[in-house]
Amino acid sequence: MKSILPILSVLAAIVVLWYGGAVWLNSQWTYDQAARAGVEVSFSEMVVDTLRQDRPVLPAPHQVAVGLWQGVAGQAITSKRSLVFHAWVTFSATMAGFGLGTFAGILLAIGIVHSRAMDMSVMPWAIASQTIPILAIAPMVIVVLASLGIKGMVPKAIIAAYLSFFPVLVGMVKGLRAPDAMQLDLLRTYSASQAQGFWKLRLPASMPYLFASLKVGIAAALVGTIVAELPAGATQGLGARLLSGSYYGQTIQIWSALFGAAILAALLVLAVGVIERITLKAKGMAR
Amino acid sequence: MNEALVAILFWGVAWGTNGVLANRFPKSRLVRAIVPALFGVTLLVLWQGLVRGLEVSPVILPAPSDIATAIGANLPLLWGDFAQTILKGALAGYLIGCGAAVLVAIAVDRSPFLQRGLLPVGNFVAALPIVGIAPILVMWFGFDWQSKAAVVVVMVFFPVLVNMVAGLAATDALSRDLMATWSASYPQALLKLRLPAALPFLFNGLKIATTLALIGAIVAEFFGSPTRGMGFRISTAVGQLDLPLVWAEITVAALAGSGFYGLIAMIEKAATFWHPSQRGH
Amino acid sequence: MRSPVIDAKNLNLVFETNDGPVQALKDVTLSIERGDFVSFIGPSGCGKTTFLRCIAALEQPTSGSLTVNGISPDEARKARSYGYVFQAAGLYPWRTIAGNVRLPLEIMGYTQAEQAERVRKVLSLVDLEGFGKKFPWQLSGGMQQRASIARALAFDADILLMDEPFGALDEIVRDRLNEELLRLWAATGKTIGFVTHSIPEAVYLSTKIVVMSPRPGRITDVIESPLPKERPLEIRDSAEFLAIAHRVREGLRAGHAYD
Amino acid sequence: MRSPVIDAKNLNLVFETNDGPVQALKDVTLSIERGDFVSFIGPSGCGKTTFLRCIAALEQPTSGSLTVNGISPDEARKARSYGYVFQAAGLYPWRTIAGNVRLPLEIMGYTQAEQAERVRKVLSLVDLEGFGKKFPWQLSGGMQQRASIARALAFDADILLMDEPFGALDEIVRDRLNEELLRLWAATGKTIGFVTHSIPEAVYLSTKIVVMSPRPGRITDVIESPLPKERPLEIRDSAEFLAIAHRVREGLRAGHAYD
Amino acid sequence: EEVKLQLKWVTQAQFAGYYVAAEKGYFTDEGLDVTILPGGPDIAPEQVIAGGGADVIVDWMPAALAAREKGLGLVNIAQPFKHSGMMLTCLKETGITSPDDFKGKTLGVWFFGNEYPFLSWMSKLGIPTDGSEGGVTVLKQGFNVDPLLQKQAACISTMTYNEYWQVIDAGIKPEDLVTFKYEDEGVATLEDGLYVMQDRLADPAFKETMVKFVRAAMKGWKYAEANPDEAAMIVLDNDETGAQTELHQKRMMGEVAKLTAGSNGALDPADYERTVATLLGGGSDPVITKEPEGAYTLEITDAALQ
Ligand SMILES: Nc1ncnc2c1ncn2[C@@H]1O[C@H](COP(=O)(O)OP(=O)(O)OP(=O)(O)O)[C@@H](O)[C@H]1O
Ligand SMILES: Nc1ncnc2c1ncn2[C@@H]1O[C@H](COP(=O)(O)OP(=O)(O)OP(=O)(O)O)[C@@H](O)[C@H]1O
Ligand SMILES: Cc1ncc(C[n+]2csc(CCO)c2C)c(N)n1
Ligand SMILES: [Mg+2]
Ligand SMILES: [Mg+2]
Repeated sequence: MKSILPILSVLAAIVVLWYGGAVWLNSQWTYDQAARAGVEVSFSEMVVDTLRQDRPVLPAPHQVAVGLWQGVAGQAITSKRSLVFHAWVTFSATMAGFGLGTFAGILLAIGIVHSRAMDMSVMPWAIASQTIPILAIAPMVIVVLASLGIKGMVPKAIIAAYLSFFPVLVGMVKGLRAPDAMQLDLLRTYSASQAQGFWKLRLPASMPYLFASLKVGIAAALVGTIVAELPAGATQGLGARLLSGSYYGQTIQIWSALFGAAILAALLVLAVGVIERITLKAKGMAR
Repeated sequence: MNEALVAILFWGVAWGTNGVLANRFPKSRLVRAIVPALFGVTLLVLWQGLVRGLEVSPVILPAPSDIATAIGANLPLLWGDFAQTILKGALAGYLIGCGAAVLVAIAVDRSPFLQRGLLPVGNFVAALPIVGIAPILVMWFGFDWQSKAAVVVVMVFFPVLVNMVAGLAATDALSRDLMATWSASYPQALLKLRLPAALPFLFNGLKIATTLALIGAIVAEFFGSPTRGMGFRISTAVGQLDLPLVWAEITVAALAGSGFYGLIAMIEKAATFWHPSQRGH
Repeated sequence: MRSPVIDAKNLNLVFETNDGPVQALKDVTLSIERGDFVSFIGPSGCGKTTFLRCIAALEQPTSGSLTVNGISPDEARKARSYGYVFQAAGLYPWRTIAGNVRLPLEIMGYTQAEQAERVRKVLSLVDLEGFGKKFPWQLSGGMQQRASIARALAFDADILLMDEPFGALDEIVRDRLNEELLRLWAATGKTIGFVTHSIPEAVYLSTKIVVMSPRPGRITDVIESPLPKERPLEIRDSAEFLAIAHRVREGLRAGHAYD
Repeated sequence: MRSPVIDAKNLNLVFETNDGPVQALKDVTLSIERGDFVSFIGPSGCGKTTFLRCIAALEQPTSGSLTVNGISPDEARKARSYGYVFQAAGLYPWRTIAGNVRLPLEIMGYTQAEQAERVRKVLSLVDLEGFGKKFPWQLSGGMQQRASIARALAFDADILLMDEPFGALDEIVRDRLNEELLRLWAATGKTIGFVTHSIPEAVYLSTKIVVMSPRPGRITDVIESPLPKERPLEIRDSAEFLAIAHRVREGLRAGHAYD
Repeated sequence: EEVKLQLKWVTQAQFAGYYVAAEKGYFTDEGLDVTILPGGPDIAPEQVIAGGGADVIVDWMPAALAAREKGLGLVNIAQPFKHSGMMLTCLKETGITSPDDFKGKTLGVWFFGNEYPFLSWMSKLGIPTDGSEGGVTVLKQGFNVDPLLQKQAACISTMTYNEYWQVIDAGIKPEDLVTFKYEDEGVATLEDGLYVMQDRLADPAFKETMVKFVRAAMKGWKYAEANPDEAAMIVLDNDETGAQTELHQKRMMGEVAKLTAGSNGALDPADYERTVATLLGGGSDPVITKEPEGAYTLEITDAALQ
């Protein structure tokens, strides 16, 4: 609750800056138009005009808010014009990809921590895999998968998984290695098996790291889904909305979709945070 | 079909060899280099074998040998694209973005008000997908590398910020109590306790940021660019069905990214030698 | 008339934990004069650490009053009145041993030359001459603890607070450091608060011994030592010494009476 | 003829550090019989912890031979021969105190009922009855250390290795735990390796006292105690006791002779 | 019989004929079950058909011929678009009145396989595009017309039926613009044809399917030409992004109708020759290096339109 006031002040500051930016960036167009029409505009006319252009360089906050509102509440949520509908499409693929990516990331991390051969060979290549611009090859991946008969949500989920497994992998490797020497030595004196060491020491010790990376991972999965939605024939999902806004230079639509995506991301991260708090509390790790 | 079988056989043998090497000589430097290399070679052999064996069309997925040929034939082109995208766009954006993030992190750490206000909002902004931001920034900063750098700044800023803030908060109670008993001033505590203690976290962020910087710079070129750059080349070459050139660019990107990551990891090793994770288990 | 350096009246401190409050200090009233050497002794969990932390303004009492040099603990802290040796060594892992000992000197603005000189002196005091360039994790537990003592002695604090500083040291080193500490105390007139579990150590060092007992943490006995300021190690065999030790032991035993 | 449980011959251990090798153990030769209670005493940094870690197969000697029960330390470890109390408590922060004590029992496959029973018993042994449900960070340093002792006593290890287990405890609790430990030892016939800095404690508890000296870490004296197995606390005032204590003190002092 | 059609771009009136044929049941009347796959900026239809993801694609001839030279056997089976709709649109205030004024200016060009006609034109004009002296600066133009509105480029590529109107909608009057149609400059190349893989044409059954497909598609196109508003609404119904607007699609349909008007679906070999000549004539950097062979067939349309 203490955070409300600071957040509001920061938001207020952003909105003020934003309005300023909108006036500044959009004024060029206003003046150009006036010049073409051969009329003079006063400063106040200019300000008013910059805040209600159809294709502003930077839409004003209220324009985006209206766009969002119409996208969310202005239609039936099953309508193709509803942002809720598109967000749902994106959300389901995100969750599928996130599940897949988290599973793969944790599995690989377990392998890396327990097998020296995997540690040495997989990690450098996992890093290299992330330097491949997925956005560049996403269209090809979709084409290849489509030629194998895989379509619909699955290719999107695979690309989302590709982006989300890495943060989970890195975090889990760090987390599973977080126990200090003494904690490990203790188990050695009990001659605990690897499995026991995993369940009773490494896994609980990795919890804070796991959740930190799950938060990154779920956001990455969302980005992956949106990226995958661009070339998927630009039909449904927030990514398709973004892109189709782009084709027609409809900045307000772009920004509404953008904020829709960001709100979805924030909600997802928040959800992970809630699960984190519950889990850590049960484990006595939250003070 | 034959090639595919040979490749799979090779995979099995290499996996076994790696297992033996890694467990027999875990400390040897040579083994530390050989094992990942062998793994990589295996991947390539598998790829080559499957593409050739299953007769995958080169417009879908070229074989590594085709890609190597394309790299050899296009060295000056690849270098030009590399300079445009990585040396100008990615590097400039990385330096500005990481520098700004560290400074803001210190400001945020200093002021609980900012910390409570800026971080949630910052997290929200960080969640804005790059594909949405890139066209806007191209619109604002023009077609050349400046807009790519701007995209990179946006992309690397928040991961570094979040890690740095976590790092600045990561000092243990005892260490902070010590500073309190000496009544150290804020800059003193910052310089002598919080910054060193934050380094492991900061490097975490810096490493993540390397891959993000590359992706950001390349992807931003999809949304408008001069007629050079890795992202430009990739999208143009896909349109021309010159897939070997596409993969040549991707190879360069992966090499540059791994090199960049490795460089930061090396600096990390030198700067945080004292941290348990660097001392090995 | 000497005014008390540390003056606690009806101090209470309650920790709120998830399964109810824990009263760590209850009605603690104690006054310590300038130049006193006060030992705190008591079963584990009786609040010794907590009380020391209150003095150094690291913990905020729930109620009661506490002044240091007539001002609040926090003001005294800002005036750099404290040298504190914690129960754990708490060395910074990115600094060498010498770097750790130098740290408070850097913060308090000593000159380079003086820093070097003081570091050399205190490291030799705690028998760590050759180890200045090592990192903390390369030292045994006891060596780390000695480094942290050196760090607290390196600068000239009015009040020295030491939380079981010699717990991890053997008897010989301990005897030596006890003597050194007494010499230092005599030479500088510092006020020292000292937590220990060793009855002979408490009696040998202190002008005042505070016996505490747990659940809730409170003071059960305060013994003013009649021993002279000049104390050879042999004093530990004197009848007076044994009498005080006996009284401390009885006080401690009483604190354990609950079981 | 009894065969030695622990048999070390010419053991050497060198740590490689960034500024050169550190010889932590040099030519250590020692044999410990079944049922012995061996104390290790010596200045900090002399290799006590390192030697205990070698016995428990946590550290690999650079040269020399070491057998436990006639087999290698690692095989003995796999046979679950060790209970180890570390110098620091090392409790798992996500487990309650009871959960921490239960940990080895879970790993060794005790039944639920037996787990509960044993946890109850050892917690009361170390005086932590009411604290089973608390988390480690809610306890004082000494209480944590007692919990870690309880954890090592909860299961039936042949060999108990204890690294300064009572360092953070006051004398009363310490005396009590000393007595308890002797009783346990007498009842179970365990072999115990025990690091301490307290000469009286070493003499009171042990059948064999090993005095070590540092730089490089080596054994300077091994004292077989003539004291009877049955030892009331009063034995500490006997002439025999004081004679041994004197010999240990002299050995320690010699170890410090370098300075 | 299932047929998958991969479009070159997103769902819009540019492809009205196919949507109308589907909506009006012309495909089902022929016994076909047609799936229309929308495209996008990152979709290379050539790649999709090579991967087996489509049976027939809509493509521009320069891109199709270039792919053919790369070894991908694409064959034109029908050409619903008679005319080219591509042009360069410039701001009058930049002082450009003829192609001679391009030198030293910045021009926006679409890549991703759409750059070939532009490159041919420039080489015909003798204007270098590599940034050298006396040449033009080429920008890879993104998705929209912003570079022109924000004066980052003097001219941008537009289609008569799409981007040009976005410039107008943005508030710039036609008299403030100068346009250069590729057709008027004599460098027009064929757009939006139907292409299939050569090896599949060997199969009579597939041929038969394509005959039915082209027949139904052309029926759709002619209906769309005759009823542009209804066709636009059908397109709108099929737009799953929900981003298209009625105004824009109706107007687009009107413009597209002008381009399809002269065609009954059959490729005019003269148009083909002109396209090939333009592409071959590309000076130092020709789009294709040799005269293609077997790049089109009239068999399908002959059978479909008899
Ligand atoms: N942060 C905390 N939260 C909750 N309870 C605490 C906290 N710190 C200390 N306590 C409780 O306060 C009491 C006093 O603790 P304190 O650390 O002062 O004991 P101590 O006398 O120093 O013991 P020891 O000799 O073992 O160090 C204990 O019961 C402990 O459990
Ligand atoms: N990991 C390590 N790396 C380098 N040197 C080490 C390491 N561990 C211990 N040493 C060195 O080995 C020597 C013996 O250390 P050890 O911990 O065995 O001493 P100790 O007798 O247990 O001392 P204390 O009583 O202080 O615990 C010391 O000089 C120490 O600096
Ligand atoms: C990246 C990109 N490529 C092409 C176009 C232009 N465009 C719009 S419709 C159309 C016709 C396709 O048959 C073309 C070429 C664009 N706007 N963005
Ligand atoms: Mg304490
Ligand atoms: Mg030790």
